[in-house]
Amino acid sequence: MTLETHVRVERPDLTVDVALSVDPGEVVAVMGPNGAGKSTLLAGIAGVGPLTRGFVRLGGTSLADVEGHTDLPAHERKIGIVFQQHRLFPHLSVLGNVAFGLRARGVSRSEAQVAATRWLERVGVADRAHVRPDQLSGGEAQRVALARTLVVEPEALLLDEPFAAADPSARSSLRSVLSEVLAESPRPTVVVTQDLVDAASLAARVVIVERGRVTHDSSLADIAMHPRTRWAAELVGVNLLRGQGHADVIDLADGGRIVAVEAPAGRCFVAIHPTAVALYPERPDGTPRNVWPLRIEALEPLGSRVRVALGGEIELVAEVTPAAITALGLREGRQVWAAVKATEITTYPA
Amino acid sequence: MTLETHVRVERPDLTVDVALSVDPGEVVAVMGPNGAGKSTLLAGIAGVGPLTRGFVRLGGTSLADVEGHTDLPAHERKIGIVFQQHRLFPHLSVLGNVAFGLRARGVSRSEAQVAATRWLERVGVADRAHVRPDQLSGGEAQRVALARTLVVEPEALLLDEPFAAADPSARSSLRSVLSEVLAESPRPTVVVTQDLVDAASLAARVVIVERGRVTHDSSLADIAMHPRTRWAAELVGVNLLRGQGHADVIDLADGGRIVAVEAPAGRCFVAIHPTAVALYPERPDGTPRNVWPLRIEALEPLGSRVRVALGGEIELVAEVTPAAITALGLREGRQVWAAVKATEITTYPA
Amino acid sequence: SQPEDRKLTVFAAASLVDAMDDLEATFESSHPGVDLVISTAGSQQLAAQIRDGAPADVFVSADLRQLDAVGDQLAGEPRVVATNQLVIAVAPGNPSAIGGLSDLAARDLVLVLPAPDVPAGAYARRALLSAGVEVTPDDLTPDVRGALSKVALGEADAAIVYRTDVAARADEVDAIPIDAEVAVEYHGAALERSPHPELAGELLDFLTDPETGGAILADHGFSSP
Amino acid sequence: MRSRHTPLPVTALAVAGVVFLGLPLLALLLRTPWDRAAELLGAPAVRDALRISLIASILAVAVAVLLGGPLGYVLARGPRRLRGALRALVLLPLVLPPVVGGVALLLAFGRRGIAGAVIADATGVTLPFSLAGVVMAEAFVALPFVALAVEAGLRRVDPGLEQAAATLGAPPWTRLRRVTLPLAAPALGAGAALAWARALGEFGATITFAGSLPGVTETMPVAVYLELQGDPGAAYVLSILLLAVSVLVLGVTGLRVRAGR
Amino acid sequence: MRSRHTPLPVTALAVAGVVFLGLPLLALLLRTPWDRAAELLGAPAVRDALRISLIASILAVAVAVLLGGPLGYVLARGPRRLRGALRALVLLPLVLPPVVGGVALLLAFGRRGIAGAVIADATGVTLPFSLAGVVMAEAFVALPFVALAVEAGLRRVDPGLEQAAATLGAPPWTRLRRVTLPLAAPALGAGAALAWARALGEFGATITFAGSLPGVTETMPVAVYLELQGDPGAAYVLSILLLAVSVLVLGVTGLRVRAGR
Ligand SMILES: Nc1ncnc2c1ncn2[C@@H]1O[C@H](COP(=O)(O)OP(=O)(O)OP(=O)(O)O)[C@@H](O)[C@H]1O
Ligand SMILES: Nc1ncnc2c1ncn2[C@@H]1O[C@H](COP(=O)(O)OP(=O)(O)OP(=O)(O)O)[C@@H](O)[C@H]1O
Ligand SMILES: [Mg+2]
Ligand SMILES: [Mg+2]
Repeated sequence: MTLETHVRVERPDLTVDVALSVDPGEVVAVMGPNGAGKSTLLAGIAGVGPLTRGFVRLGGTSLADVEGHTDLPAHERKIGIVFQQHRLFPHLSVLGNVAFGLRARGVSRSEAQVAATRWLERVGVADRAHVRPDQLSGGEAQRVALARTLVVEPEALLLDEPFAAADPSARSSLRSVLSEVLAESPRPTVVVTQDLVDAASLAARVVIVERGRVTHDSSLADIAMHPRTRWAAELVGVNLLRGQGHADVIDLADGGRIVAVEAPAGRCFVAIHPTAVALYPERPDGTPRNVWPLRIEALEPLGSRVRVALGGEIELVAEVTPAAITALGLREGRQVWAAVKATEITTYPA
Repeated sequence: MTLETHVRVERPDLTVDVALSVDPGEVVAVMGPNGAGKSTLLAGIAGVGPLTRGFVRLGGTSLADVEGHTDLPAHERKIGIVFQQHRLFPHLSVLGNVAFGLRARGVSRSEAQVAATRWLERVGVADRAHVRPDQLSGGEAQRVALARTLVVEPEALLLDEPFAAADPSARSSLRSVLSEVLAESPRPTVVVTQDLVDAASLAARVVIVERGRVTHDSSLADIAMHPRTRWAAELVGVNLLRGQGHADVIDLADGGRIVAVEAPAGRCFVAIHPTAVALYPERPDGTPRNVWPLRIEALEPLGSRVRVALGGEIELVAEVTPAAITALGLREGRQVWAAVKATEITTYPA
Repeated sequence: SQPEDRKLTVFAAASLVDAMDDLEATFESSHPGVDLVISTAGSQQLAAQIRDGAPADVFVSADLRQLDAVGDQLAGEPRVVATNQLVIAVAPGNPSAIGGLSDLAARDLVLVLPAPDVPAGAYARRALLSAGVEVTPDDLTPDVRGALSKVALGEADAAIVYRTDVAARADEVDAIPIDAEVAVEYHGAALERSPHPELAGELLDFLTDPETGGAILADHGFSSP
Repeated sequence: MRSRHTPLPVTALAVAGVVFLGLPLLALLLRTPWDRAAELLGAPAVRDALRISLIASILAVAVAVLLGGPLGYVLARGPRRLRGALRALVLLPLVLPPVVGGVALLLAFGRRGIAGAVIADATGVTLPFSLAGVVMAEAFVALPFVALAVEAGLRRVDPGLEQAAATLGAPPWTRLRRVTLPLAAPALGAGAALAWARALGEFGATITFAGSLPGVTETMPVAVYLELQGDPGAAYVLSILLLAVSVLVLGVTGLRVRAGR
Repeated sequence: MRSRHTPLPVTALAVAGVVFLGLPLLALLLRTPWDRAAELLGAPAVRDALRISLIASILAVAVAVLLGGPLGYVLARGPRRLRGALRALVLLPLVLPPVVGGVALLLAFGRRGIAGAVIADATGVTLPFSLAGVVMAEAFVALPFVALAVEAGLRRVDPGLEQAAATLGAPPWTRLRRVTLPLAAPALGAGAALAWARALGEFGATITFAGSLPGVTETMPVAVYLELQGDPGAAYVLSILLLAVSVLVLGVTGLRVRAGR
């Protein structure tokens, strides 16, 4: 069952226009800035939001088609969605919430409760089964919402930041649960997430939506190599510069120039991985052909490394070991020399 | 103005009992599993949740003291709180929401709107000023909630996962805004967060709350060196083992033994940093005194590294470069040898 | 059904309610096997119900207009079954010292009259006119008992009402007789639809018989025709 | 719940409200001839009237909920262009003087009414002057309360929750039963309570449409009206009985409703 | 809003409801002597009655909101142990037959009433037989609608939002005005609408407490009742006028309320 869709929603301030095709068992991570239209996209697919133009097809069946005047109501689409704001039923217990979908399908109360309990155990909130949603913590509520959708075994899954409130440990176990579920019965799945680890571990394919449009649609590795927007570059933690290439030199749009091994002629992107940026207290004498005196704007730990934000002639982020921070005496406000070897620079047409 | 508090809340399923003292200008990050009682703690401090026992003092003034029968209502506490669920007023525009606190203090409508607009600009949602909250995206709503609290310049700040819905780029700029605000007027600040980067970049001090109790209260670096609970170890990405020490050998609680440079006598913790775990396709011959044949359970990218979850005789996480993954042909399910030098092992009493 | 089990439904004007209770008992004891059912309401409401086929055998109305309104459904001509008298109701002991209609013209007197649209109001107006008294009422109540009730509660100083109304609440109000002669008549008639026309006739006879029904009506302040 | 102090102006006005409602009650209680209460309440006629009142008002609320609830739903959710006309219709029994309401019911459903004549010809059944007539008259005046309460209640239900139910596979009817109505329950309960109280106190439409046959259609308010003619003390006793019964019934059901939430 | 189909049983019952309310209206319209309508409506007496009805009912709703609103607040939020008694008090005007309500008002606020006597002695003011009396009687019967609607509305307000307002420094009174009441607005509006309609149609309590002197205290429902005695056609015309006016007023204010949200 493939999910094929083209969602176009016209709002006064924003037009969302996204085409997406997701194979059964495939997980697509949708990322993008706040207000880009990710939730709008999911709502359009599930049939609970507006659709100005476009279509939704699941396994070849048309669920909605504005031009063809098809518009199956949400309850007939068999598309499960976990809403960003959870939307738990306040008048039902946690168990009642999770059993809801099965009960609505005519499953007996006891059977539904057994299944619901099993799912609450899987997501780790079985001990809260008998309280009302307003007595749940944020993370607990999110897990209940996930269980409520998974229990009905929908034919396609749309998850809107399903782990945003989960604690780091829960987050990784929920990811495992989701992977298991998808392994058990492959179905097209779209996960909106702000978390690179979620995207990397769940999805082979990442779609980045910005201002309602798809700007990237490929693997995370590819995006990390060739980001095409500032937001995507920041996401994958790569320095993205824009310029005009001539042979091996790129004249940057914001001033300054960079030397690469080779550069496309004309407008192009320059990507520099932060680990490729070496920092020196004094001007280095060695091979690097790109050297700038920059100022340390901020220091941020990331895993076992530290990210160093640099400003000045150009803006760069470097990634170094904590040992280097101490050895070089790096701190905010200090002046350092940043060097990047020409061989470490990726260039590609804009 | 120091915030001193002891919050004890007794619930049927959980007793939260946390003492906290936060200096003016100090930022304390509160972390912990879902349902640990973090939000309950903040509600108790702000005066919008139950307080079975304890007290809240701000700048020496007692705001609440169960034993002393003081209980200032929330509106007289001057403690700002950003709720985990935002709690925006649905009947007011975004601007009206942010202007609310000033209007309630008697500030004129126009003045309040000017201030509100300035704050909306700071958090980057000025363009949504005139819509109702139900027309905001999740991340936009969160920023509005942040602006609404900051605009009244409370004497202490409590933030409950204030960046959970922000996109990665917004997250870092919101962190900057917050740092600026705190630099402008230092006040005790408590930030609940599930994000290590937030904690590391905002707070010098991290308090970990588990099942209602404080399990750690120190710097993140210290917690990373000496985690004392499974959850904390997982959080900082360190392998934590528990055992019985004799001279330089620790007998692990789950079976197996480890050799360190020295170990405390009796019950102790063993922390091993994932970067200290070396992986080999064959049994290595060199110096490492701790070698186990293990199975790769999962691979997860993290920044510029990849985390490798290993299972078997003991459970370990290793962190290697993507290059190593390719070079060694590491993939899920493969058998590898993991080695840790005795000098890389930290031990401390339990 | 056996003749003993006959049920006779009487629609009676609301002002007859107390008298009807006593009449029912007496009539039933003198007519074994007869169950008299008394339904009381405003004459206008009763007429509307009869027009709509209500199961009534006899209709006793305080307002000839309402009997006329159902004239096509009556069996025989309406008969006068009782007459009533207008009186001035005043607080016990007559504190305002009212002697007759002419005293009602006093400005500071709180006077309540029945509205001219209801029979009592029409009669009262006629009485005042014939006595040549001009009054400024403080209220024109849509039903007589409302006027009486205001005097009983001390809200009004005087009201023109039926004598029978005062009789029912003798401990709360006094009656000042009115000299002007105005005939207030209650008409009764059997209905065509009645399955017991002869019994209906017996009841009307009973009501007009000064020895039996008439005596009871007299006990409640009515006069016989 | 902490920090829920009642603001002072609210308290002051609430006290004024209590005085406004309480003084008449007090005055009534002072005038009530309690020594005759037992005798009056024991009278078979009173027990008949009370029984008829209770049965009829409960059935009337059932009818009002059954017909008024859906009308409220359509008012809140139905086609926008229908709303104006529908709202006028729903307000009809509320603003029409009850006696006129009774007349209108007779004109429509009476033996010779535009619908009643058809029904009578076809089935031989006539509604007025029967318990069914009482129920109908009371349902007529009670219906607006249910309809308007349901409308207000539904407007407050978060459509997001109904959408969530839909994505879980719940068709409209299931959604209505399991999500929308439970969420609108407080408003619905208030509406039904008002409707019941109104039906119980109904007088003008009932006496006009259904008559006042003792033991058949004579309800408590009618009995009170008739007593008021000659024996106000008895009328006060009956009124207070009516009040006590309604407080009891609403108290018990109210508690049930609240406990069930 | 998508996926908001009206379920079939709801539509069917709503249609039944429309028939139930619509047939009496239709019958009334068919019987109305339209040829005399202009003449009847032009009569000064009718214009007086309409004016008094409108003024009194609007003032009555104001009083009912002012006193009933706070009572509803206390019912929803006040001390639990007060609620039972308070609820009984609020139900009083609803279940008391209106005429008895009027008598109770006289006993309390009349010239000889327990409070009225004191007021009359002190100020010389008596309420009965005046417009103030009409307002008072109508407010008395309308108050429960406001109180119960406010109670139901407040129960639906998320306490989390009020807490948020408190942490932003809003004292209880500000919270009430800026958060609680606006959030309860739909229920409040419905309550006020019901209260107004009830006040407009009020009859029994008004004639008993305030009287019905044309040009001073005679309201439309009284005029209708009186016309019904001799000229039912005229009564129908006035009834329909009353209905039209109320639909107009509620339509206009309803639109305003909704647009303001
Ligand atoms: N009901 C609505 N009416 C009008 N505009 C809306 C509505 N809902 C959302 N928007 C606007 O549409 C844009 C897209 O919203 P959407 O919720 O799809 O964003 P998103 O990508 O999910 O963002 P986030 O990461 O913050 O969740 C936002 O600017 C939002 O303000
Ligand atoms: N109103 C309430 N009544 C009863 N129990 C509650 C209530 N609110 C929360 N709880 C329970 O108390 C515990 C602590 O909740 P709290 O919201 O403080 O957790 P938290 O640490 O903030 O979790 P999260 O990370 O998921 O936000 C949870 O188990 C929750 O289910
Ligand atoms: Mg979103
Ligand atoms: Mg929380």
